[in-house]
Amino acid sequence: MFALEIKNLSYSYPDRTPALEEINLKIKARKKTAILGTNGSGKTTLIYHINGIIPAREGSVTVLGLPVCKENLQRVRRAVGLLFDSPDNQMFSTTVSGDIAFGPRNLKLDPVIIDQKVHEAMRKVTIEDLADRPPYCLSLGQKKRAAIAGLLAMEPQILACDEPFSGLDPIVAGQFRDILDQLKVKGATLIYSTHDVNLAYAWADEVVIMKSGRVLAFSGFELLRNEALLQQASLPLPVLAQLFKDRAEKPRTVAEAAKVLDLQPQVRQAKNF
Amino acid sequence: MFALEIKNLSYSYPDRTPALEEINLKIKARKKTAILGTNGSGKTTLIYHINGIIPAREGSVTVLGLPVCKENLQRVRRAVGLLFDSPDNQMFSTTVSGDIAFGPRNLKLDPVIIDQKVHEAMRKVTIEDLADRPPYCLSLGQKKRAAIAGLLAMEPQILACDEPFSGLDPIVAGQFRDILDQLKVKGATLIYSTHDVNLAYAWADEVVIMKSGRVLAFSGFELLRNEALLQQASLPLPVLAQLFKDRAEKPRTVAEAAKVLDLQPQVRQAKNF
Amino acid sequence: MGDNHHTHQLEQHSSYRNAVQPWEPRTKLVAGIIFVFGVISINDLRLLAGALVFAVLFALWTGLAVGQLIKKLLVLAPFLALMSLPLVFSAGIPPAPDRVILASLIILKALTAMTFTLFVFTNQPIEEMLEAMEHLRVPAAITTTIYLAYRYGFLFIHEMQTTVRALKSRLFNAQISRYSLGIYGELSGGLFIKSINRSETVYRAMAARSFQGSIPIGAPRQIAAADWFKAAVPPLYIISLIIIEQVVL
Amino acid sequence: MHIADGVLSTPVATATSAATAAVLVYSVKGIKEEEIPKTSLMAGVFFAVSLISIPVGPSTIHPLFAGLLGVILGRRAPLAIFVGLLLQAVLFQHGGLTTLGANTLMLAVPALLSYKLFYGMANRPVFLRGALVGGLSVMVTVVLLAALLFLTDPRFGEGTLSVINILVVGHLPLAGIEAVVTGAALNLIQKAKPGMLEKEETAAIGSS
Ligand SMILES: Nc1ncnc2c1ncn2[C@@H]1O[C@H](COP(=O)(O)OP(=O)(O)OP(=O)(O)O)[C@@H](O)[C@H]1O
Ligand SMILES: Nc1ncnc2c1ncn2[C@@H]1O[C@H](COP(=O)(O)OP(=O)(O)OP(=O)(O)O)[C@@H](O)[C@H]1O
Ligand SMILES: [Mg+2]
Ligand SMILES: [Mg+2]
Repeated sequence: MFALEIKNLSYSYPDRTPALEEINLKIKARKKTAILGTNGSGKTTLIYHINGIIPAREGSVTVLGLPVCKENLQRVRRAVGLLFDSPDNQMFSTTVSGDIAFGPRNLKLDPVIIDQKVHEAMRKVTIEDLADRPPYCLSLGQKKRAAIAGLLAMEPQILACDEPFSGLDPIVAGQFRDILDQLKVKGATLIYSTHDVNLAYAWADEVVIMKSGRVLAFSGFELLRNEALLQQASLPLPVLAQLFKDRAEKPRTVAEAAKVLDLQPQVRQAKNF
Repeated sequence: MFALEIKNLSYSYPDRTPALEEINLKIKARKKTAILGTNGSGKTTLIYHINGIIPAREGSVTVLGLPVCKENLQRVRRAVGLLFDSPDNQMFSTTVSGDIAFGPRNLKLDPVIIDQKVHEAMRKVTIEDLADRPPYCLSLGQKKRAAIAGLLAMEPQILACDEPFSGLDPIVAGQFRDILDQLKVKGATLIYSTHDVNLAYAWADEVVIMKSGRVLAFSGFELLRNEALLQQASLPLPVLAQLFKDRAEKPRTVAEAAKVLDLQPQVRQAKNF
Repeated sequence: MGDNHHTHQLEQHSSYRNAVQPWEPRTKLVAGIIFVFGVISINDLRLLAGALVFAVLFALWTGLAVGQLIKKLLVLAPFLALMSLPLVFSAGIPPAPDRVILASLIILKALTAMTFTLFVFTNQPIEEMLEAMEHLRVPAAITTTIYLAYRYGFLFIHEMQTTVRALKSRLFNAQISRYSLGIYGELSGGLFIKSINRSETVYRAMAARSFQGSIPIGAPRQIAAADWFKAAVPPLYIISLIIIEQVVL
Repeated sequence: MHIADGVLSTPVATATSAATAAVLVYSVKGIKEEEIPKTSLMAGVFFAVSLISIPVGPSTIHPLFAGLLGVILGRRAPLAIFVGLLLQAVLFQHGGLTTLGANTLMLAVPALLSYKLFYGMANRPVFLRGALVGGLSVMVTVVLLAALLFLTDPRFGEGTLSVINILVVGHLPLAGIEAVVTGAALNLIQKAKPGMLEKEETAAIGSS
């Protein structure tokens, strides 16, 4: 079962900048798919197509079997939650809690349940103390956390996150990854863009490699061991892929690598990859 | 000789959110100083004080021997270049090249020289092809590069950069680090905030650890091997500090670590730390 | 961090709530509009003075401090000066008494109406006013436009502030010269376009969170007997003033 | 310059409120969901810009942008103007509730005229057309303002230093400023966001 199918998708911005060319992708449900690519390779534009923020003009996008078109937009958007790359672009209410409640309110949920969801979401990213602050009076990372809470409160089936960890401090980023892993266990699909090849190597099931608006390759995380491919995409090899290139063991996380090398058996909570 | 001296600096935002409390720092000239801390710990607020974007109300800030106060503001700002955390906050012109030229124009330089500087800066971050595009029609990483070019074109003596590498793809981030290293050789001082403890461990001479508006510790990069301290600051230990905790060798970069472990002698351009 | 501030705000909030929250917003809005229209149709200085006292008492009851009220009303001062001074003095000195009376009427009416407007709208979240309007059958296109305009307006103001910060950090000196005038032109244009873009991204973010073009509103609150009573007082008061003016005086 | 409560007589205030209600019905009729963000955005900018004030004599004036709003929004301009003025009255104490109708009318009329005028001479340079509608709008507003004041009480117009005369003279520089600003802004929009001007043209064809 595919969560997302993209066929022959091309897109140019109104000023004619080409952004996507002939994208074909089938993204598996209940998996973590990382999108990698240099600046301007089209990651954000692709993510915008997933819930019809940019409507597909050439080609088609299908989410959970539903074609993304005007008639299905509401259902698609209910299924797909989007996290924007800049939290400034995402928040507009006068208080953090009001902003988080915005999505659930649009779903016309009961006020008591909305309140619960909002508090639960704030607790998860530890911003309870920011509830009544205006979103533009926060630090960048606090804004990002608030934006994440807004996404979590909607409990979408598919989470499409554009650079979800940038700006977060490492501990919070680790907690957020744990939350996402739990959601995945419960059946959610995660699609995220990132510049961190090490993160993708350790924490993605599938990877999409983009270059100049095209998909260069799309497969399991092992793709990130392919030096020639990454070079073509102007991306570096993940550190662990590089270090263990000539060895049989292929650890993906630092903790695994430490074990292999017998460096330090009790590596606890290796929040860094 | 100190590039920057901060004495008893405290600051609360107009809505009374306390952001800095009793900061005392002396930052060495011609060094790379990394500021680390969780979200909301005060990094950005501290950086805003360095060139008087936020004027010191309690306590004092001295840049290259000049107190940062109204009379010296122009000279201070000439000496200190600022890179904002969100590139959206930094750019306001209608074209990328116009935006980069804005600073040099305010220095009343000769138009021919301005032109040279603008092109040189664009070349350094490889955005020559974006020169005539409006800054708001770029991808996030492209915006960040343009913002960096705006900073480089002013050739400041002190570069105060707020999360300079976030949003950049790894190859460009590596190039930008090389540029900064070259500037350092020529006499520049670099102060930057980051959430990447691994980066700071590998690529800082000094580190400032912040927590809740206070400076917890300030010393050489070896500080990042102090597990108790980092735990107090809610930061993780750098991966290499963790792996080599019990060994005599203390490699700081992946390349060094590979050599120590005799893993793969020809680790080329380890752009990741 | 931020705890002090947080509790401070909460305290402030709850004290407002105690005083005024019980008044159901629809009836308050309608009572307010009737009162204000009533005020401008009175043309007797003594009666207007009575209306002003009434409005001030209401405003203070909202939880508005005297200082705050005066500060808000001072915004009117230049405007009222422009309207009244020429009116009083343009027909020669010493001024004719009828002109002095006309000017005083204008000033009293303006102060009274503005004070009462403050009472109706301060310390009430904009969402509540909009919900009240929707429940009063104002078309959703209008309330949604108000809601979005409010947000975009503050976004724009915020955008202006960040732009000023960016300008300063790159050595821009505010001064009047040919160079700066050119920059101002470029800046205001850039700011405008940037805001348009920002609001487009924000609209995208709203759409991404299932926004369907109209603000989600809750069911109208029950109008209690106390609300009807409160809503009756200002209109009855102003109507009795009008009757006194028409019949008694 | 927006009129505060108390200046206009009850008949004038009531009549202008009723007229504005009618204009609003026209402006809202047939509005599509896609048009709301742009209309709101312009209303928001219009409302925020009123914080910029230029001192003139004992009072201040601020940019009105009726021409700009008219060109960009067409028949939706009155809605944006009404909303912007309502927010100004409620949040910043600029204007008032009883004069909301009069203030809206004073700007909505020139806005609608600007739209007709701007697209009526499509082959002239954008800057020129923009400057023309920007300057003219201010003058139309002032004429309407003077008429409303005169209808309320002729004493507003008596004497050389009368309220009406001061208002007219005070707004002359604004007409110049707005002509330049509107021209430049529309010029820039055409370059940077051509969709904003074109779309309106097609929308106008669709609705007429
Ligand atoms: N609003 C816009 N208008 C015009 N062109 C745009 C716009 N946004 C992005 N582009 C262009 O589209 C292309 C793809 O941009 P996109 O934002 O999808 O890249 P990205 O992979 O997300 O990059 P980054 O890593 O920097 O975020 C780039 O060439 C960019 O300049
Ligand atoms: N404009 C503002 N108004 C009010 N409070 C603010 C504002 N900006 C930041 N703060 C508050 O000041 C404190 C310090 O914020 P600052 O932006 O300096 O943190 P930071 O260390 O840069 O965090 P991050 O890693 O998230 O960027 C935080 O509690 C934050 O909420
Ligand atoms: Mg992107
Ligand atoms: Mg910060």
